[in-house]
Amino acid sequence: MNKISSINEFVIKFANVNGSGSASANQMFAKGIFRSGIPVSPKNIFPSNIQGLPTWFEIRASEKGYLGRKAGIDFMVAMNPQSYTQDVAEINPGGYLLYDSSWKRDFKREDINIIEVPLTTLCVDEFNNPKTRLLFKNLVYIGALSYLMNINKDIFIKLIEEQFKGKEKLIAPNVQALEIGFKYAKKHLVDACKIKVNQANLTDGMILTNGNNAGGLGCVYGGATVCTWYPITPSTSLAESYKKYCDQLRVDENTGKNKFAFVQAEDELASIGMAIGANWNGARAFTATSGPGISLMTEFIGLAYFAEIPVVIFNIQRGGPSTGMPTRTQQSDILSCAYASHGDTKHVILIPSDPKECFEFSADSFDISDRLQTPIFVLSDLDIGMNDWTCPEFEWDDNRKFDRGKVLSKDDLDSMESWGRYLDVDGDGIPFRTLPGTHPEKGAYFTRGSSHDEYARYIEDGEVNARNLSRILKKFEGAYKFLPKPIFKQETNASSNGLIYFGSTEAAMQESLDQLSVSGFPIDAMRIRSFPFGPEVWNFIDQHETIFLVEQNRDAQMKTLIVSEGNVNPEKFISILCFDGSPITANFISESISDVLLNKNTSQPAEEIK
Amino acid sequence: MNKISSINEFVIKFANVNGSGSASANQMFAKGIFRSGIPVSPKNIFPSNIQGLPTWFEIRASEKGYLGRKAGIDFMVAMNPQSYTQDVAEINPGGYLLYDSSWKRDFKREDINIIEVPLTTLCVDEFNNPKTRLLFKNLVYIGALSYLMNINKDIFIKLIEEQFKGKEKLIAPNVQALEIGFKYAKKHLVDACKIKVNQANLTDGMILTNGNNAGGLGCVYGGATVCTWYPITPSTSLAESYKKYCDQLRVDENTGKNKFAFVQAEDELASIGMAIGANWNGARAFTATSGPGISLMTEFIGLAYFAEIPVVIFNIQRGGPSTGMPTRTQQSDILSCAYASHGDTKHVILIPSDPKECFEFSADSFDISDRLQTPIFVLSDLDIGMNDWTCPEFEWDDNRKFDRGKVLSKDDLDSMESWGRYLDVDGDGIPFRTLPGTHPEKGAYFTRGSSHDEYARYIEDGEVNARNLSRILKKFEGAYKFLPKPIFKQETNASSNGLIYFGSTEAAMQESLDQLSVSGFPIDAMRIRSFPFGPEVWNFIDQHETIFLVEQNRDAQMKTLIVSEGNVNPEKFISILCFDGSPITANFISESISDVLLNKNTSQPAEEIK
Amino acid sequence: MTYIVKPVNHHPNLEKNKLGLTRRDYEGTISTLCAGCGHDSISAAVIEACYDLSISSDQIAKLSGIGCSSKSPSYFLNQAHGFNSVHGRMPSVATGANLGNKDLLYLGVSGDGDTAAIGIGQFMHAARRQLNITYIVENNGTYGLTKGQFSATNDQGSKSKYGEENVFAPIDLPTMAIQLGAGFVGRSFSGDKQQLVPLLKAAMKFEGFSLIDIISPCVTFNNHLGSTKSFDHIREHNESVSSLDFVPIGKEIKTTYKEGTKVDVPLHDGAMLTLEKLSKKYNPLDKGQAIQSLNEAEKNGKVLTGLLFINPEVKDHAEILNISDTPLNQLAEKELCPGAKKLAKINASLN
Amino acid sequence: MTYIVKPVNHHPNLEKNKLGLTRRDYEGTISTLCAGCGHDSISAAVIEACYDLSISSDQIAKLSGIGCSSKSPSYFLNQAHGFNSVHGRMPSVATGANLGNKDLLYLGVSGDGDTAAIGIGQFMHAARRQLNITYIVENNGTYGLTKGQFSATNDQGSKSKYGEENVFAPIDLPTMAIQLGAGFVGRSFSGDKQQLVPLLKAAMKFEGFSLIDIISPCVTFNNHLGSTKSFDHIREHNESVSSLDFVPIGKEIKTTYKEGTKVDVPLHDGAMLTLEKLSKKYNPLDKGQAIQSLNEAEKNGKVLTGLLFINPEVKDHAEILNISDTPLNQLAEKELCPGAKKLAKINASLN
Ligand SMILES: Cc1ncc(C[n+]2csc(CCOP(=O)(O)OP(=O)(O)O)c2C)c(N)n1
Ligand SMILES: Cc1ncc(C[n+]2csc(CCOP(=O)(O)OP(=O)(O)O)c2C)c(N)n1
Ligand code: SF4
Ligand code: SF4
Ligand SMILES: [Mg+2]
Ligand SMILES: [Mg+2]
Repeated sequence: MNKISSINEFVIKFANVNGSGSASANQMFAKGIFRSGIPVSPKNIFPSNIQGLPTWFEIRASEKGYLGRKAGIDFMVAMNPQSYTQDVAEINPGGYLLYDSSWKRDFKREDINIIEVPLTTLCVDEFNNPKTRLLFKNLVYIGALSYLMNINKDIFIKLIEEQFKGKEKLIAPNVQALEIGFKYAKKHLVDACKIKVNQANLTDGMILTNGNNAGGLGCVYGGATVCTWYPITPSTSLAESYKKYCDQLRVDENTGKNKFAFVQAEDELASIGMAIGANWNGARAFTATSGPGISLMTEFIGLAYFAEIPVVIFNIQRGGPSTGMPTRTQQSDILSCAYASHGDTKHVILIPSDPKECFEFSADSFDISDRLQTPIFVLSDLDIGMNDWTCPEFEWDDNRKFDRGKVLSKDDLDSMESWGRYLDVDGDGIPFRTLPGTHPEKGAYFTRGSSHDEYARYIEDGEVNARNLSRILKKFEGAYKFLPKPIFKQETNASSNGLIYFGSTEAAMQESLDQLSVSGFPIDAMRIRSFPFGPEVWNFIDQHETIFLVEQNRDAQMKTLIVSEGNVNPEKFISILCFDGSPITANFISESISDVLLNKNTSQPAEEIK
Repeated sequence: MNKISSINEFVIKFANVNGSGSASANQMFAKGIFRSGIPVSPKNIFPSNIQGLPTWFEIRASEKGYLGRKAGIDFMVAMNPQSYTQDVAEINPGGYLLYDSSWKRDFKREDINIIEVPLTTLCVDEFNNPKTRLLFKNLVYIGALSYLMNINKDIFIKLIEEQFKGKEKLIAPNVQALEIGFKYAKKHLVDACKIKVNQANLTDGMILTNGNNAGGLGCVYGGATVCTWYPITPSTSLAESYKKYCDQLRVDENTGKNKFAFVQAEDELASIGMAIGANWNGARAFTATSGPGISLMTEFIGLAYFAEIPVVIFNIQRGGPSTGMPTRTQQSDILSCAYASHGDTKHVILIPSDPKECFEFSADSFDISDRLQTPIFVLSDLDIGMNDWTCPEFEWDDNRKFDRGKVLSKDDLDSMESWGRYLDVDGDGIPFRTLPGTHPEKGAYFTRGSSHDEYARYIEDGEVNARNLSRILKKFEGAYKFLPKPIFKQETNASSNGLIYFGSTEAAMQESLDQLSVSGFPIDAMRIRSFPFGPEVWNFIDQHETIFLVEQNRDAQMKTLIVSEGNVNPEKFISILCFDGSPITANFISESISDVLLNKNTSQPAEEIK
Repeated sequence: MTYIVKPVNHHPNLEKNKLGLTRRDYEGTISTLCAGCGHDSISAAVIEACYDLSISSDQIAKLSGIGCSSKSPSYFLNQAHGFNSVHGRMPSVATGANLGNKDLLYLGVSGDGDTAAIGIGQFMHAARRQLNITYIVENNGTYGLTKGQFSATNDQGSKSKYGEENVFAPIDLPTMAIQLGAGFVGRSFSGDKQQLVPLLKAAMKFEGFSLIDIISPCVTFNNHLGSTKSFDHIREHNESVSSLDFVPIGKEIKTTYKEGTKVDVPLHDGAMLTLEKLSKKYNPLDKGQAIQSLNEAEKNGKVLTGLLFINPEVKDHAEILNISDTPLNQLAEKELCPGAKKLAKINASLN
Repeated sequence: MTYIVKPVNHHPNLEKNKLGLTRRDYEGTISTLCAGCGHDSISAAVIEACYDLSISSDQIAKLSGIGCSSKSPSYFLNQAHGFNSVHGRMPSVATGANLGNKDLLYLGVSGDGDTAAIGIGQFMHAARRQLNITYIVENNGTYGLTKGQFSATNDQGSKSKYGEENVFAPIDLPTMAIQLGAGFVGRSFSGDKQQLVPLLKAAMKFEGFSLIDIISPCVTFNNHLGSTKSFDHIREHNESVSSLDFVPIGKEIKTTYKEGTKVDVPLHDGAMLTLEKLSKKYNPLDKGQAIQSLNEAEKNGKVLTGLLFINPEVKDHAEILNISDTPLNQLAEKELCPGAKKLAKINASLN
């Protein structure tokens, strides 16, 4: 029998039953590899259900640092008989299947290696309580894997100790379960597996965390004092992260009082309304939501746009439209954010690609929003938000100061002859604002979503209103100056083919570019990190004949944005679209592109790849 | 003194105080001209206020049939001292100013003709009640105008009689007021005015009505049985029209019961939810709203799109964004309708340009919506919806039958082996549906906004979901076959310059094209009437080098739609944009275009005209 | 793929109702809720009630919002027409459906998050309109599907699974509904089939807005010590105001309730509701008293259950709107389209 | 251009308050409402109350939704901070504003359409959260700005200007608020300055959710015979439950109320509310009784006005949330940003 043999490069997948406690064990396994010094990208593939349905956990380990999802499983831990058929089919030839052989089974595949561990039997022998027994089963397979893959068992023992800090009673039985598995494997499964983890130091200076954790923390660092939200997968954990870090970092030591407010609103209309109200008053406030929430916020977003009130909105995208696939990932809210609300509106968007950027853009978003006095979307997705990523440590410069933008202080007001809330004094379209309560006599104005003049007075004069709308557009057009610039994979362009991508597809991109290079199709790549686009984006497009645009949606939404905002000829673009809810793979991108480029030399180009 | 002299071609404007009953008198004056056989286009320019603020009523009369708004007033009836300055400034040299000379005034313009009528004094002399006196003042000036412009007084007397049918007591005093004005003018103002109306027959076969009245009536003819709505200017009168005609036409003569339901919902989320629920059950249902309502409906629109439930949504556009200018007109909700809701969504839009089309598209929309099983927007605007237009009579073919689309009857179900709610049986992407209660055993299915397979079963399989989304896109791509085709102003193309426009800009277009022709810039024109676009639209674009695109919004939203949906090079387009809330004028269009075309021969083209 | 149709094996000896159907015929797909979830007991009660009443599923529309509770309609009445709409907006969809066809039986299923938070406005207005629906709130005091946040029906001081204390007062949906004029308002407990099934039957027969607030513990997120919506807590604090019997039309009333404590309430179609008041003070026909008692019970940490309020005289929404006897979705084309002749008249009125 | 600033001509003899300001200083821009609109009288009462209390306008935020009523904040307190938000959503904006700075005085102005229809959910949740706001509903039973549709507070059977009859029962906002635990609930009439001004003053001083439902006839669309929100109808059916005196801190209480009918309620800042009960039965400290009385009055076609309910013991939202004494919008950067050192620790916890 052929056995896949690999060191520090493999994909392992766990098939479990939702609600059986497997996620935390699997997470621990991922962390074990991470602590062995190997970059990992664990992905939790869970149903929109609390208990009972199939759930999967996929871990890619790659010393090359290729952390995108990869189809084809090298090692399958099949814990759920309900999904056996499907799970077994996914295993690469020569790959491994570990299952609970308490109930023996013929999997009808000759080309894979079956590893039998009688998990239930082992647990029944050692643990009495049937409920905890279920949980310990997970630890038993981790123990077995530790032996099979040669991952230092002590790492897992340490992880168990950390996990049960404060509940020390639980440490011993968990370690015991781990040991059972380890011992069993050592006794019965010598040489069963040729996939190994060799300790390295590739994760030094790296952390393993998810984008929502990072985003919540970024809000704390960005000075947000108000979080108003409504629960919705996959954004909930961002709000919860903010709360968690505030509880640690923002409770006054003397008074025990909170230097933050955390409000679970009654719905998304209220959560955005509250965030707008708080920002109007000068407190930095944000809300976090996903597609359906964005739709519900649409009216309020238009108000904030037109009345020029800063507000930060995290949209952790999931599979749309409608309720869609709440536990799957997509990048399909681009248009609904960029052009949210009736009337002429355009909105600033930041697009992080990993937890590190989630932290940074989250903190930055408050400065940008204050600076531009407009809503800012931070457009993440389920893949970044809820899955752990191996990424560089967070950084903070203590010299950095909040940029509150053009806010007038009491002294400013005292020294001014006159002031108009919506006057374009500096020629950049950005007016000056005051915060309520700043000055006893000056600086009061009336905020409204109805038409108003430069002095915030209600007007119905069409020309005055048009002038105001044009100024807001001017402000928008200059916004790119304050936004994260695109990232280029190459120092200088080397190809007539360009590739544009953004957000979570970053994970697959380096691998794909390397593959293309190897296949003889080197290609220049640019990652967009914000909207509206700046000159770097337009230059890159100008400099390339053909542009591949990789998106995780059906309708090539980013292309629409580029083409319509830049007066760029759409014929230049070839869209590579993946919208099945799974993170895109390097292979899919590379194959799509090389197919086109091969065809190009021979026949007509395929217009769109889905 | 120069006096503008004109027959059947002029603009008269009334400046009044809101809430003073002027609108109905002015409307009567417009109708008087219409009944004289001259096409008119009255426009009510009213504030977002109930009483006291300035309001205007502009009437263009044109035997040439040029019914777009025209800047520069030939005859001003200035009834509001608050707005005198502004009103007087608008009068063309040689034009006329009629005012209430009970209080004499020097208007400081030597180049206009002042016509003094002591309206208040005349009324005080004749009427006792101060409140009715205010109302009668309006009739007095109508009487004076009747004489001054030579409009048959009997027409007005007839109109008064019609208006007060049922309240006959009011006829006499109104006629009396009319006569007072007429007599006063006859006595004191002989030859004061050289603008005259000569009886003609140009309005034979025409009606004078507004788009909302027509749209509501169209819903009755289209078989809508349920109207669920929430009040908002300028859409309210569409719902009210539906109710009015239902009260006349849809009450069972025997039982007195209603063959319709009319529900004022608690808000727009509820009104669209109700309309969707009714359509789900197979009753034709619609809602009518404006910008803020569309924003609030965004989530539900995505549900109807994805669960494939027909529903008709009237959006009578007003000035955005946010509350904006509720009593002004714009075409600025194009993107917010076309791409409404999060996730990948695209929606069918019908764009009428006058009341006749409002009637037709309204009736058609129910067939189209049933046929395509998707939300349909009827995108009108305040100018069409609330102003009266001279347009051809409504027509109805009694042989026409409702197209209920692919709905399975009990017999169908009995004769079928199996059925899948979302199966693409015919290859057109349109599945078959059943209505609840049709069959005792067959045809039940579960409707949902979450991911589902061809049999309407809940699934989380990404590929199945992607397949479903692709089918929905296919349905959309074929939708143009069921939609109103564009209208061309020319039989065959005669220019390398094309002009695209839509909706209410129709009113100004013929005049503008004639002007351009005269200036030596003949141009081919196409009016878009629906989205998605069909081959006629793409051909027209292909066939022209330069395309002027006329829109009443800031962001050239229709251009975005065309460019991104058609992979058309945006450089071809030159946008002519008017977004000050006033209906666009022929002069503005012609001047903008001829400026570009003149420049074209000499220097760089101006990219965008605003 | 999670949709598994249970094979309907008709055991020859299974009991049958008037339509010749067994309980099995009223089942749905296999539940994907957590084992032990209160919501599943409610589904079972719905099945029981529909079986007992011999209702044909195809005449039932079952609508819901979003949440674990809102998934329930999949798990009963496979042959009924299901609509899992959007979060908190089921009432409007149901209102529209009812306008389209007033003759179906409408079952609305919602959760406490779905109804008391995002959906409270639609809930109130549906109640106020007297929409003819049996509106079931599967009330667990938490957001099950999004993993255990407090809902607006959660009691002040109640603890979350993670030890946090709820700082806000609850919204009591029955009180709200009674105040708004809903015709039928009850509360029950998912663990008390005895009480729940007759209540459901009566609600389904009632023509008007019928709310049943059913405390339905979430075993995963809100069934711990310190929670006031746990099985244990409810069992201890449950106080039934009445014992209920639903007597279909034509059947003889033969309850053993003592005279004086017994109230008979005739329903719209001639069926009869007989109830024994367990508390002398309580009169379910008196709005003021009902509200008063509910407020008092709350103060004392008691959970009143049973038929809390009924007004047998209400007119339902369709009746209020004077909608034709033929459901609107069944009117023939010729009744709807006025035709060319009438249009000529309208044209004449516009020139 | 419709914004006209009235010249503030300080007549030397104009009365001044503690801040040295005259009533004029509390005015707004000239109203654009219909002559005689009830809403304008309410604006006048707000001016009076703020003048009397010597509040500095710059410490006031006045927020509203959309409607004629919601335009009112333009017409009082020019120097206060105004926010005319979107239809029905003022409560959330006010909640956010209060989170940002709990120390301003929040005046919320809304209409019956704005609050009882589209905004009922936000209204209820703001009340439940005990948002510290004086929430004024300028209640005319109609949608003034959109020209006279029935609102959800319109009484069943009341006639529209065009003769149509309202077929639905009204939502009584004070009852709802009391039920939800709002700390201060009153009703008044725009035509009764005597009653309204002290009520407003007390509400402004109250720390928690204060609702004042003010019947405010719409002279243009709902002031005809047959309307139950007309001036005439309200004058006839108004029944005041109490007479109210607001006594600021430090002032002597010198009401002439008879012992036995008098109730003194201390407010949060030490001021005192003294009220004489006009009906013996009525006790504004008793939630159950208040609701009962309101329901009975409604049944009898009476409109109860005055202070309907007060619970002086409530904590407001900021307090419930344990928000720092320094308003959140005034915390210094160093108190908010934890800095690089702390971040290093967090990094360490993630590897
Ligand atoms: C607009 C919108 N916001 C948020 C969500 C996320 N969400 C799904 S279910 C749910 C709460 C459900 O709570 P409840 O109604 O009490 O049902 P339970 O799960 O407790 O039975 C939420 C907030 C959503 N689906 N849609
Ligand atoms: C989302 C939205 N829907 C509808 C409207 C239209 N609208 C403006 S004011 C109003 C009703 C106002 O009624 P109410 O709150 O009672 O105020 P009133 O004018 O009677 O004082 C409506 C429906 C709107 N502005 N926004
Ligand atoms: S999470 Fe709670 S409510 Fe949801 S299925 Fe599980 S037990 Fe039921
Ligand atoms: S319409 Fe009514 S509510 Fe509006 S300003 Fe006039 S009187 Fe007041
Ligand atoms: Mg719940
Ligand atoms: Mg009102």
